[in-house]
Amino acid sequence: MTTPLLSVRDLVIKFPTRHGPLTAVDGVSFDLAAGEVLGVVGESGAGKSLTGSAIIGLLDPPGHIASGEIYLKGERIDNLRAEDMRAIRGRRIGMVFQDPLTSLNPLYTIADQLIETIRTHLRLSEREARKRAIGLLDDVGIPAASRRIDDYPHQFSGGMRQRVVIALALAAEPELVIADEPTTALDVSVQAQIIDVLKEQCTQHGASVILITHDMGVIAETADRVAVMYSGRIAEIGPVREIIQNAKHPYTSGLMGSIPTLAQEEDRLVQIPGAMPRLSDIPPGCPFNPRCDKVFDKCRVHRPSLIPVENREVACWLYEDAEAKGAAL
Amino acid sequence: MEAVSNFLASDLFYRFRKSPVAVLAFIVTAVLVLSALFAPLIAPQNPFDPGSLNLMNGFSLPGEPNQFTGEIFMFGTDDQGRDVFSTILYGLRISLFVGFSAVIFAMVLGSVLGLIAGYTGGRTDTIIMRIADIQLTFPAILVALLIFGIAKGITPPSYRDEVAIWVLILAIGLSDWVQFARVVRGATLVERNKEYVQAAKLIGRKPMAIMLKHILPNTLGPVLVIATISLALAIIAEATLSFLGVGAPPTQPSLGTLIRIGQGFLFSGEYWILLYPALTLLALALSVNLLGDWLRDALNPKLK
Amino acid sequence: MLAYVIRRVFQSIFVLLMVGLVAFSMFRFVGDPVENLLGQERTQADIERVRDQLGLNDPFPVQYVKFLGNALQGNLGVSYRQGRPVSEIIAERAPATLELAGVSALFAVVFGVGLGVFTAIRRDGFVANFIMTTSLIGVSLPTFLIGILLIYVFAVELGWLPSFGRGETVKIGGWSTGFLTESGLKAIILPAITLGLYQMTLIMRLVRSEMLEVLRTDYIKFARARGLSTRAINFGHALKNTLVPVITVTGLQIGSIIAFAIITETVFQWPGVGLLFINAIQFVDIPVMAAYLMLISVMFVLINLIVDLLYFVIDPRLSADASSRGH
Amino acid sequence: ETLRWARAGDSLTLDPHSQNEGPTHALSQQIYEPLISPDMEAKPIPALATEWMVKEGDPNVWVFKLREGVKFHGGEDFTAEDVVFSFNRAKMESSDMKELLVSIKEVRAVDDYTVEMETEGPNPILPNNLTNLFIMDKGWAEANDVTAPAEFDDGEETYAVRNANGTGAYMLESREPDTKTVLKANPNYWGKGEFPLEVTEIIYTPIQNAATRVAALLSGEVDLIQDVPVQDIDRVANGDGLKVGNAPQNRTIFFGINSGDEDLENDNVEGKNPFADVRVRKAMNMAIDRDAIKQVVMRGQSAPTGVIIPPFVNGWTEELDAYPKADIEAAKALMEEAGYGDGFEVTLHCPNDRYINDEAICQAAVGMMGKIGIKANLVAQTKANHFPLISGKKTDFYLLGWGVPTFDSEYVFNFLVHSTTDDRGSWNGSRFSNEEVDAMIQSLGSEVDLDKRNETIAKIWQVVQDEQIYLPIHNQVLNWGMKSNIDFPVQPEDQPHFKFLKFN
Amino acid sequence: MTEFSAQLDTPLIQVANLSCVFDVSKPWLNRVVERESKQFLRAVDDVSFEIRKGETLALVGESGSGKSTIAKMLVGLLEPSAGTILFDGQPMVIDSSERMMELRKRFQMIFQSPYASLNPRWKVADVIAEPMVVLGVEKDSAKIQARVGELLELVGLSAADGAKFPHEFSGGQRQRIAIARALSSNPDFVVCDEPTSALDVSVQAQILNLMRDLQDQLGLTYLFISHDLSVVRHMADRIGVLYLGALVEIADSKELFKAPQHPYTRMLLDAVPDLEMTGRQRKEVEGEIPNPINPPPGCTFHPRCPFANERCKGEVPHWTETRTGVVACHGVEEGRIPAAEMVR
Ligand SMILES: Nc1ncnc2c1ncn2[C@@H]1O[C@H](COP(=O)(O)OP(=O)(O)OP(=O)(O)O)[C@@H](O)[C@H]1O
Ligand SMILES: Nc1ncnc2c1ncn2[C@@H]1O[C@H](COP(=O)(O)OP(=O)(O)OP(=O)(O)O)[C@@H](O)[C@H]1O
Ligand SMILES: [Mg+2]
Ligand SMILES: [Mg+2]
Ligand code: NI
Repeated sequence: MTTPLLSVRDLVIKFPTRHGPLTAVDGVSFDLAAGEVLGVVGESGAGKSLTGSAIIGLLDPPGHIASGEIYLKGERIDNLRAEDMRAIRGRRIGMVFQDPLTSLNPLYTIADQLIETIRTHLRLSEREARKRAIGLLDDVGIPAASRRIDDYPHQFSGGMRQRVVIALALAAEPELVIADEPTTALDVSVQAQIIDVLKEQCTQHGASVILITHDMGVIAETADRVAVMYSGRIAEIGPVREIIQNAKHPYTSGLMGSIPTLAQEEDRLVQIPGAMPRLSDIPPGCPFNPRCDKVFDKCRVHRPSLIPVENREVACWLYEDAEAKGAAL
Repeated sequence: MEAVSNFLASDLFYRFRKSPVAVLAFIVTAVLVLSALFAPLIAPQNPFDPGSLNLMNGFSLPGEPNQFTGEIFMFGTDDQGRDVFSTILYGLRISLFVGFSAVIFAMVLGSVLGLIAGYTGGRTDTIIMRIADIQLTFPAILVALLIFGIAKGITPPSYRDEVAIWVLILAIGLSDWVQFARVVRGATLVERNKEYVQAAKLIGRKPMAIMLKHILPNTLGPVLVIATISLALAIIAEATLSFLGVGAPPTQPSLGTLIRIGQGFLFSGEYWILLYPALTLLALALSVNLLGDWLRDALNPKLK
Repeated sequence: MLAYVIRRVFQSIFVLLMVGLVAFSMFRFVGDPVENLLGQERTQADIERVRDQLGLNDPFPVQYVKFLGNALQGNLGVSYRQGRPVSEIIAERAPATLELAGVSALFAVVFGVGLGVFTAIRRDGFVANFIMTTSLIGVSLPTFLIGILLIYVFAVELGWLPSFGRGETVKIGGWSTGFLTESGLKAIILPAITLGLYQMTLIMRLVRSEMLEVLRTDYIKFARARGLSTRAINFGHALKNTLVPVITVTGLQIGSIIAFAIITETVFQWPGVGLLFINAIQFVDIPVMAAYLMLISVMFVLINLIVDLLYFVIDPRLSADASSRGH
Repeated sequence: ETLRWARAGDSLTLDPHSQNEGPTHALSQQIYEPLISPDMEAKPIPALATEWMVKEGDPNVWVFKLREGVKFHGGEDFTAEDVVFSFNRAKMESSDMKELLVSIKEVRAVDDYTVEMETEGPNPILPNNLTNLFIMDKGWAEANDVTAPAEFDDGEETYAVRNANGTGAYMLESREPDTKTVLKANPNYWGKGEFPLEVTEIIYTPIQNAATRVAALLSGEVDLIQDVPVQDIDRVANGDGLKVGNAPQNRTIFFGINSGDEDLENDNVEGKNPFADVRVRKAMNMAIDRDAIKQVVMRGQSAPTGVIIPPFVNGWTEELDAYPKADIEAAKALMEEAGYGDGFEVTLHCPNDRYINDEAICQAAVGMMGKIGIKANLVAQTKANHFPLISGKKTDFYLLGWGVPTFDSEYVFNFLVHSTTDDRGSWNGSRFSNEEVDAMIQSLGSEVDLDKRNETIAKIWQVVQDEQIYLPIHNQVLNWGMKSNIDFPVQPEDQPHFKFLKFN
Repeated sequence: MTEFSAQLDTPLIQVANLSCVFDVSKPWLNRVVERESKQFLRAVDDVSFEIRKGETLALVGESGSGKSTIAKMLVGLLEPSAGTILFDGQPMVIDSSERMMELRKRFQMIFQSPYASLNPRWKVADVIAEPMVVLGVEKDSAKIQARVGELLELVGLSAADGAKFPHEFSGGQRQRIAIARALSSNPDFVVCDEPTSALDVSVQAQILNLMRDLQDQLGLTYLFISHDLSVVRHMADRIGVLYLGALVEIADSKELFKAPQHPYTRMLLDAVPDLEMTGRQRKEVEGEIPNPINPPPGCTFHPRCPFANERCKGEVPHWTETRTGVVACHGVEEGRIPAAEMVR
């Protein structure tokens, strides 16, 4: 078995508060192969962004990795010194944030920001860096890149800015790009364009992608695999198609059912009662148990860990047997 | 009761308890405010009643019997035979009264104007904010000097003593309203576009009701912070004006007036006339400033 | 931008007129200049004659219009106290105040920004907290007291620095400067600190809070995600963005430095316009007072104008309207 | 040797005739000279005049013999012509000195070194009025177009405001008003050999703030300061290489009370003037504890007095000067008797930047008045606001200080006792008005018989004291702080004449 | 004009030629110095439609297409620059007349952000009671309290929640509170401006279900605004598509999705990610929405339209009636646009 590009093992992220530490991400594990696109979905507060930030080492204090490990190409990166981690950021792991309007420093031109990034990581002269920057802008589909490169961010529209942000994230050819809801702030008609650019660029540069979003549709079209997060844990992870068409975890299937679609005519949407628990009162056992229609006693007491089912993993006691079966097979 | 228990359970109070500086500052402020409030009960003497003073007690050393009268004063006496301790308590009253009133005046004026400017927008906004600009052009002490000059001119001399304090309040308040207006206006501009305001408009609420019932309560956070810091500033401003001779009258000295009087005795060895009022002022202004500082950080959601 | 400048100029003129009006209406109340002009042996007839000469018997609006008319021609009148043209007196005194204000402002800005950045970067460090707390002492005592304490310590007790005046000055053209002599440089230290301390504290605290705010923005986070060095982020990205709001306040503060110079100049017998103004108040020297107020306003207005123009330099978004059209 | 000199205020102008004011004269005294100059004890001594006498046969004319061989700083000779010119200049409308010369009808040069002054009537004390009347050079004044003192409405600065050409021991080297004035010794001074003239350069810096002024002396940045705050005297006197000199000043501090009006504006008694009752005034006089004021407020630096003239003044006697011991009980009894047993309320106006500890004196007085039931509301303000109240007759109870440049009681009577008319009584805030007294005062001006004149003066004082028109407090004491190596007496008029200064 | 609505139901809302123009000019002096003329932004451009009693009309369109502006005009928060709005036959005039206050009881609005639409300083019960109190629906405070409790339960919360402050609730719960407030004056007509776009899908489903239930229970009429076509499809009876302030197509919901007429409608549909993984061939939308201050001449959509010809560039299209509704497109009118190949 080859080492995965990224391997997250039992990641736990905590926030100390006056009422004791809050566990925002609790035992998240997954692997990501080179060139793969992993979608991460989940409701607001499920811990998607925190997971992303933890990987690139940008958790905002007081949040911190309480336990667990993160490996990049087999090399552990969650406990690196600040300076070493900095060398990885941008160079080996790039990141795209949600809001293109605020991701760029308004006081510097696009050229300034691109060249600065490029020269931080690559030994290039100012001239070469600029050339490369123009090339990057061209790649992400900015017309007349050589002219527009000297513009300031406010002179671009939202979609264009997000393209610039993608160019910046890819400037040093990282092996992994983490995109945290890159299209949420954009218009419907532009969203698809941006996702396309992102995917295309990453494929071209051979970068793996972690695409964080709450839009199943985007995942469906983009990702190879998807991880569904709930209350700081992964509820289900596996190939996109399978999960969408045949969700195993009751939460996932509820989630899928609650999305209105263009295709079917449904009178009522499937509705999961209640809401995701607050971090401060996550119920014992399976965090989904109070909302689950298939709940049984064990769910209320014991926390399920990811159980391999077919070629995915599901954190649900319903599939305990499957594991046994799988083991038996 | 519920409010109290809510407060005790609130994050704010928790953070407060966790900040030793804030707690200390609060205690100092509280002690000073309370002793000012109950000055007549605490002070051994009423320094504002000149008839009760004995000039021969003047310049008594702290804690030592006066060479003529044999009386003992804990913090000594000043050039008028006033017990420095009592004078500080009473002076604190004046300083706090002036400070609080000036800040409240500035706060009310500034908030109302800021609210109107922000909510109404357009020409009203322009006019109010232009006036604010002009006000800013005039540095605070000049404003105060001007107002003082004018008030002196228009009040009959015999009332000046009573008016002096109010003039101070007016002067300091007027030089301070702009920041309230700006902050409230800024907050109002944000709030008025929020949907809860739209919801209120929708049901036909009058602008006045919307401003007062909906928007105003939501601008109070930053206003409170500014008010605290302004309080410290107002107390210092009063002291500065005293130095320029337009502060509280010497027969009813504020802390600032006491310091102005005391600084004349800096070289002559009667350090206590300056030292104790100055320390009191320092303690007061410093702790109020620290509280304001802490409050600013605590109420800033982004700083959490 | 041109429109902006024009608007500012009009506003400034309006401000100046207002200041003039306010100042003028105040003068009627500060006392009677005639009383000071004439000695104690004056007669009622003298008083009347001088009042007449000075135009004090004219109706208030007439006085104001006269004053404005003269001021426009650069004639600010003659000081009652010194019997010399006010413009000349002011020109003679202004260098002292400007040098003092300049050094104070420099002190305030350099230390304010420096310490502000420091305390923001080391947000929870002990030294930063210590600086934050002690800096408040600077704003918790009235300026005059700080000045006197400084004199007491550094002039009287230690004898290191002079207690008053500007020391030796050198004339360069019409400008007398204290920067070129040792005694001049020594003399400016205490007053400049006294005057700048308050502003320094303000600027420092402002820089800190703005910087903390900026450090929390998305673009700083994104800059981190791009792997930029801490240095580049703190000083290249965060500081520049911090400066935008800081400049406004600093501009206003420089204005109040000039105004607060009144007190510092009184304490240190610094021969600037502030001292002149205080003397003028005592002597009810109306022309000098009026000129001073106008001068202060002009300075304020000018500084604000410069500050606003600085914005255009620093923040491309402002000049944007003009250049971005067409994209 | 260089002397660095500081005092609270600067000279307002170098033009010797446009301001009649202490600090202005003090500087002018170094540069210009009068005919008769006060010495360091304020005794008149010959300066530009060597002798003066009433002309034999004509009591209306004074004759002055002028000093010969005197040259102005610019090299011009000093002659009678310059004296005539200067006197005429000082009598002009725009001059501030003219009131002192009202009695002079004409000044004429008899020859180059003799001048005659004709007065309206006999004026026995004319020379007393001339000690601050400085002589300018006619030619210089004409050349520089300063033949008249500056008018207030002139758009321009006149040359004489910042330039000076006198005959004095010091010549103007440079001047920045309010900042620094440098004087150099006059190499051709006539008084060489007559005066010590040890100071060769004077650097004069006004320092307004008292603490700073003292600090400057303590830190050795200046050599001599006037106006040492009373509380700092000890510190200066005990300072390393420093000493304090003092002398009684020609100025009395007292309270004025409006006894003349029917009703007071600033009190709480309806329809009546409590001050009109002499018993109230006496009670107030008794309530004042002058010794306490001296002891505490003035730190011993004052001479309590019972009369509103200092001892230098003609008419002063020890009996007048005697003051009652504070006696609250007796004072209260008097108040009771006058029908004000429950007291009343009144406003006390006070300057806060004119006299030594003026505000503190008033504060103390407020306390003392309080003890006999008079609630005085203190309004302390800058002199520019205070004095107009007095001369405008807008205050009923106020503090005032009065110096007597002529050293004669007539001056005091004219301004403070005579009822207010066009040319007299302008400072009589007591509104005291008595035709008989007025007549007596008027007679003083032309009374040649000195004994008779003194008798009248005594009579007037008797009335003033009996009626208790004013409440005298004390005579001020002057304090100069200086380096201990300076030998320089304190001058009662607060005017240092540096030509007398000696170093040891 | 929309003449197609010759249905039986009486329209509750009739909007005719509604426009809203914002003056976005620079200050006078700038215009003079920079030699510019005044600038206007046509946020809503000559829009006409009707909403029948009990029906849900949805408006879709990209950001800035004028959806919210129309909503605000409908509830009297914004004065139209031109055009008329008839509410149950009565003209809407923004004033505080008796008649208008009566009218105000009959319409309400649900806003997008559940965080900004509740005053954080007010208790939930007060928030809900405010319309009742202000509009004078109920005077007795006990009754008001009872009604607040009822409303809270109606939207799936408990009556005891009235004593809490908004920040104690989750986004979905807040939106329920906002709905309760909207219902407190017993309105007939509710304008919903993107009521779920700030919510998570699972919560969105709850809210959408709730809104439909309430419509059935109370016979409400909705104007439903969203940019999410799948949500619109789920909620609406009829759909209007807006582009740059103008309505380009109105059609029956089912029909619109089956056979979109206007190229813009098609493009929007194409942009929706395919969750079903049907393998539908998506055509990416070209370009971005132009600056509304200087909209393109002719058909404003022509720069992005694959079917545009010269006519489109110059001439403003008129309403064409189609099988499914009305559409404003020259291409459709001329029949030169191929039928939509919606693979279903
Ligand atoms: N600084 C913090 N202090 C306390 N809790 C935090 C902090 N930052 C995040 N959290 C909590 O951690 C949990 C996970 O947050 P995260 O940002 O990862 O969610 P998310 O899945 O990205 O949600 P969204 O879709 O809203 O972006 C949330 O419940 C959030 O409230
Ligand atoms: N008060 C206003 N002043 C100027 N322009 C405005 C104003 N309100 C809205 N606009 C402009 O009108 C146009 C339509 O805005 P509107 O808010 O109706 O769009 P929307 O379709 O609701 O968009 P979104 O999906 O972003 O809510 C936009 O271009 C907007 O910039
Ligand atoms: Mg997130
Ligand atoms: Mg909208
Ligand atoms: Ni078309």
